[in-house]
Amino acid sequence: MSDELWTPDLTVDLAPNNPRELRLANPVIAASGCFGYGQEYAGVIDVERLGAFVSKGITPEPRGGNSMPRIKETPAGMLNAIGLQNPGIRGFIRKYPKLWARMSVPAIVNISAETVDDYAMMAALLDEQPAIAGIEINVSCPNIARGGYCFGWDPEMSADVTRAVGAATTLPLIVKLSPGAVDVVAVAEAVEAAGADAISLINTLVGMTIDVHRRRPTLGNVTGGLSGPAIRPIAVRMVYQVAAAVRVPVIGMGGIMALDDLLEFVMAGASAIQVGTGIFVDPGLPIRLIDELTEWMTRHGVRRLDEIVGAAQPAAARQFRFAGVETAGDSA
Amino acid sequence: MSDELWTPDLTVDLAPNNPRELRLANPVIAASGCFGYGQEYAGVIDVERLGAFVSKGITPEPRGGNSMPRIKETPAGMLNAIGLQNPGIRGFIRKYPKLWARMSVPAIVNISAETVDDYAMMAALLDEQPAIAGIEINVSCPNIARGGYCFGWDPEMSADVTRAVGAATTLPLIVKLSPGAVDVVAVAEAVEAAGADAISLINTLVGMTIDVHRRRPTLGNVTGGLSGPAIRPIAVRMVYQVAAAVRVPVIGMGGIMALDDLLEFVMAGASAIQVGTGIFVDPGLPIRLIDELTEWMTRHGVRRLDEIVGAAQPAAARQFRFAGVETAGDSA
Amino acid sequence: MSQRQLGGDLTVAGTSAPVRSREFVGEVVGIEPIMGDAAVLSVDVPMTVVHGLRSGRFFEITCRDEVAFDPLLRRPYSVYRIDAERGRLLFLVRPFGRGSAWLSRRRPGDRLALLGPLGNTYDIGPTSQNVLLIAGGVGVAPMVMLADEAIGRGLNVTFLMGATTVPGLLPATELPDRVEYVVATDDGSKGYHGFVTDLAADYVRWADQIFACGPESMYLELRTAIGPHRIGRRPTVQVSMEREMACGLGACLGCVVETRHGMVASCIQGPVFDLDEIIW
Amino acid sequence: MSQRQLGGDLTVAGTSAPVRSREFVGEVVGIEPIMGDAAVLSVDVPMTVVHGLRSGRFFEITCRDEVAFDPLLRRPYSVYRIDAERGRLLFLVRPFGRGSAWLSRRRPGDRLALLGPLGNTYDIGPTSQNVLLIAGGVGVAPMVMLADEAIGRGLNVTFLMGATTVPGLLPATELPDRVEYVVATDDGSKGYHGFVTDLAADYVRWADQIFACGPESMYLELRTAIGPHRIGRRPTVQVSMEREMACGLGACLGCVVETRHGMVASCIQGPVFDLDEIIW
Ligand SMILES: Cc1cc2nc3c(=O)[nH]c(=O)nc-3n(C[C@H](O)[C@H](O)[C@H](O)COP(=O)(O)OP(=O)(O)OC[C@H]3O[C@@H](n4cnc5c(N)ncnc54)[C@H](O)[C@@H]3O)c2cc1C
Ligand SMILES: Cc1cc2nc3c(=O)[nH]c(=O)nc-3n(C[C@H](O)[C@H](O)[C@H](O)COP(=O)(O)OP(=O)(O)OC[C@H]3O[C@@H](n4cnc5c(N)ncnc54)[C@H](O)[C@@H]3O)c2cc1C
Ligand SMILES: Cc1cc2nc3c(=O)[nH]c(=O)nc-3n(C[C@H](O)[C@H](O)[C@H](O)COP(=O)(O)O)c2cc1C
Ligand SMILES: Cc1cc2nc3c(=O)[nH]c(=O)nc-3n(C[C@H](O)[C@H](O)[C@H](O)COP(=O)(O)O)c2cc1C
Ligand code: FES
Ligand code: FES
Repeated sequence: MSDELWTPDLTVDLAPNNPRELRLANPVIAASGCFGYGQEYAGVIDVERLGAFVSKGITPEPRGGNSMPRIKETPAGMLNAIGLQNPGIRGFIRKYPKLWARMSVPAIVNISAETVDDYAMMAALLDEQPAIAGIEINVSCPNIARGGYCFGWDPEMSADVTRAVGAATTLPLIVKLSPGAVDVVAVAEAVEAAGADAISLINTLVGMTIDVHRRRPTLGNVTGGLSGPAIRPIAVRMVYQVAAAVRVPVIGMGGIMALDDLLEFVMAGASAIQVGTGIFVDPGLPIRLIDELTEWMTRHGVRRLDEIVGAAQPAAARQFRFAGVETAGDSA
Repeated sequence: MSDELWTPDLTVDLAPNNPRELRLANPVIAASGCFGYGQEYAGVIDVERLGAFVSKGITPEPRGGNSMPRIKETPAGMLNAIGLQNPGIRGFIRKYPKLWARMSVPAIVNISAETVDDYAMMAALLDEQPAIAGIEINVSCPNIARGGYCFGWDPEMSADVTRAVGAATTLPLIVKLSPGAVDVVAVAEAVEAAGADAISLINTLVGMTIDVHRRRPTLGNVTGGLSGPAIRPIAVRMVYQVAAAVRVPVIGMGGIMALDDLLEFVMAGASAIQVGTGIFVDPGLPIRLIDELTEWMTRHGVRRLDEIVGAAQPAAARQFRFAGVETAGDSA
Repeated sequence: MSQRQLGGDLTVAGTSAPVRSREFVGEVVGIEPIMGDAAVLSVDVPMTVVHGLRSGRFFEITCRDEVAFDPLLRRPYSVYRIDAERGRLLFLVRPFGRGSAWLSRRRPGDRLALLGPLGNTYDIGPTSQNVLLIAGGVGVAPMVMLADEAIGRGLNVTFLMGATTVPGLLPATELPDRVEYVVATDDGSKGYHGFVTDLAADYVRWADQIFACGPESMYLELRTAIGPHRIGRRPTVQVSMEREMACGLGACLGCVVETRHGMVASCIQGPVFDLDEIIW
Repeated sequence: MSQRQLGGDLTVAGTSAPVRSREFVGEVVGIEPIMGDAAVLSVDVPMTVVHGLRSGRFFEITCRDEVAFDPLLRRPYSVYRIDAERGRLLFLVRPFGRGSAWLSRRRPGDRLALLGPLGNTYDIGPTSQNVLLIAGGVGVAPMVMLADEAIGRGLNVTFLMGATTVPGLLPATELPDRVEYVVATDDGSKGYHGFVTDLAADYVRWADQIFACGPESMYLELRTAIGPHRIGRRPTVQVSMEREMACGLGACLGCVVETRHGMVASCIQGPVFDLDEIIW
């Protein structure tokens, strides 16, 4: 560290291999499903300061979502079973690109579908729209052609979706992995090979609670997705493993509630992070993370975020790939 | 409910298909790795009142375990990477069956190995021992013959272990599933077909944390197993799915900290439950659970636990099997 | 009800300054027992927060120690009363589960993280003269603030209150003098013996508007009880719906109520709904 | 050190009744600031708990609200001092992370869930006359109790204490009069300017036994500092090892220390170890 004045560089390009790039002023992104369509938090935080935000998951057709209750608090976490309530890709396009054009923060669209063709159809429609910075492909969806087996649990199925979407648009593509896969690294490698510009993880884990007074599942949908601090150790582990295996940027998420949590993901190998549940309980969190990260980097002489991305990885990072398997850990 | 005096029947047979039976006075079991060898809590609780206890995981050879640190607290949970420190099957046999012979509480031995033959070898040695009520097979171990791929992630590999152990002993066999499997129901069905007398779940989920000050993984072993209330929603979901698919008794565990949690697992379909992490933070918990369950059953007119096992399952329980897939939940 | 939506409140009445953030810290200045095991919590907050606040709106309160993440989610609490001069919010909290139990244990000097005001408001129509307020249990909170508003506008107010037993009733002294206060208890230990909704029928012809806050079952009883006496949708009935909430800002869609206009977020298009718009 | 293991304590000295449970609830009766930001917490507990308690042993304390599960695990705290007549345990707590911060905020009347006494003890040999006690920072807790014990037995006690700066030092008034108290600060603001372990060398020939409590780095410094002056393993050195713990009872094997006898649980075969037995 020298004495000259400097400010740390928080910028990150999440699609270095894509001519359209996905340049963010900082690595803090509001996660899909937790930030509506970028409008809802306008009265609470300065949305323009975010690195980017991701829209609620959009589907080919409008969806009314699941029956109530849709959320249930759990120890240091929450379950949600919203059921992808959204206006459908056409309803979305009628309303939001227009609104986003007035904002300067990069807006990413999260898409969900039950067939490869539907993913590609949505991507093609989005390709023509202004004010869309990138697409995040949510592969945690049932594949109808495969009897409802989740796309994201299978490397090939995830790669198929990635290829089809890549053929339909030149927009930067982030593939968002499902933690339900038995080998999340294999899925990451497959989608990287299929053309993903970046990989984000983790989506929620499937869980449920039972209302013991009524003797039935609490959520209207029976199962829901578990998020929040409770799942952070699982998310950090998966980011650590995936980052060691792929060359594209990794975006980490799962239970980030404070600067130390952000640093955990970055040191595990994430070039950027997303905040989901944390926004609900602490709306000021994303902006505070940016400020605190700037301050931390200044104090520690870290000029560019790159310098600490993957800092906790062993020197021969790829060797780690099967460490989670070989050392098992889950039967200690 | 009539006015006559009655006390609820908490007994349960966890191996109804096995002539040797596995009869418990109540459904509360101390989980493997959290209760040592049944001696450690003697000065704190009345061990004899437990339904049963499960020993620390025993391996073919003695193991010194992993380097420190081995445990790390996480939000509403903990990671452990003990590394199966244990005296090995022969050291175990020299010491513990003798001690257990003086106790009346059923003692179950948890076994871990890296080859099918080693599992069978341990089972054969245990078969001859007195004071052992049953074997719990921990399949969350790397299969050396399959490049370290975890036995418990694969239905066939789990079934192979079950069959081999079943051939080596007539002791009641509980197979303990790994939550890392992409389809835990398929594994459950495979081990049931292979002769498991009961199925227990879940073992811990693989996670890690990073020490951001030192910029390296916190645990000596890098990854560890996540347990405690944080994982309860995942555990309840898996028990709900497995119980709908198999006919053998299911033993549920994962983050039980109170009577309502026990009832959640029972209503999800568990005939008995195990308490692990909860014992560390609240040693009196297992005994309190027995008392509170008795009181609850009396108050609610539930004479036998059976009456509420699976109470939260839909009428056509088996239909649910793929509900976790079809409704995805993890991308709500 | 679109005029009652959140967007309209981004500028504080009486000033032209936009509210930069609705997230702030308040300080507990008092906690007094009321209605049996409940408590009124007085919280000092920035003046701008209290300014122009109307009944029905609520705040999302963090109900845990700063360093702990359990219980994780904020809890919504209606405003029970305001002290505009001191910049003070009053909440009525009944200890029920983990969040409310934590809140009930606060002491003066403790700090609270609040998000709000959120949601829409009860709306007294410009031509209304007679208003009927119906409160069930802890649902009395926004009704007390609404009674203050109605009396302030010179209206005739009848306030029906139901509780399981006497201790659960709001003390009459908490209401403005001019309010007609009628109570019911499930066990008949005071007032009418039975559901408070049974009393409502008598007021249907008199009331220009009905406002209610209580459990959902009370609204269903109310609909049945007043149905035969209403003329079309007159008088209108506004009810506050209770939903578990995550964001409180319309972002998560976890708190929806099914209405004739679809699944709407009760944290922004509610919590107050027209009884007849809800699909039960 | 097997005689110091847990099993031996299952019968309370002086009675023949077995201790049914070492899990109990205490009541905070006082909390006083000490050593800068630390505090001494006085907790009323059942008489039997205090009876016969010796230095080195610790209690696992639940550091969270009863209804919350975060932070989940209990924290081990050494006994700082006892008041045998009133059945009172004193703990010295430095706010560091989430558990200790919670503990430091307790007020009189609050209840605490405790498990203990756990672990082994410092052992003063029957022939010892001169004992050297060395404390680093908050590690002073068990050393104060040990000083009380040694003085009670009529021994000569020298007490070395090290801290970063003056406020971190134990006030001399906390120690029995007859103790020789020597301090060191890292910044030289009081006493010796440097590590407390530098002072130890002078006492090696005098001391029959050395007892220490502080961070691991202090033990390594100590070994180096006294090494040249020791004759074989004389004087013996007993140190208390700090490990994150889950069960506190030898059941989880999460707290092991590698010794010449293998990986041993520091919650039952420790926290006090012979310095020379540990593999660093
Ligand atoms: C707009 C709005 C305004 C509210 N205003 C108030 C208020 O002024 N005062 C007040 O005390 N509460 C109010 N509530 C309820 C409050 O938000 C909490 O739900 C309540 O305090 C219980 O929270 P808890 O954390 O203690 O219980 P939890 O531990 O969250 O409750 C456990 C379960 O009980 C259910 N539950 C919650 N409350 C009740 C209840 N009253 N009766 C039956 N079941 C319940 C929940 O669905 C939950 O599943 C309001 C809710 C909403 C949506
Ligand atoms: C046998 C034994 C006796 C103990 N006696 C005392 C006592 O008398 N007084 C007392 O205040 N503490 C004592 N401790 C330490 C105490 O148990 C806690 O670790 C400490 O209070 C911090 O807990 P926390 O929850 O605040 O921090 P956490 O949030 O648990 O700490 C976060 C991290 O900091 C590390 N850490 C913990 N303490 C320190 C420290 N002092 N310096 C540097 N890093 C640390 C931990 O390894 C942990 O990973 C003792 C520990 C043991 C094992
Ligand atoms: C209420 C809610 C709705 C969500 N909706 C979506 C979605 O539509 N698409 C998606 O890919 N992820 C969705 N997620 C997952 C989050 O984007 C994120 O992956 C997950 O919650 C983990 O991060 P967190 O712990 O910070 O919340 C949703 C999460 C929550 C809590
Ligand atoms: C410290 C520790 C050690 C464990 N060791 C074993 C083991 O040896 N064998 C095994 O099958 N499970 C082991 N487990 C897993 C538990 O038996 C249990 O499946 C898991 O912790 C979930 O339950 P819980 O949340 O109640 O702890 C261990 C868990 C912990 C916390
Ligand atoms: S609470 Fe999130 S939309 Fe209403
Ligand atoms: S803390 Fe569990 S063995 Fe020591």
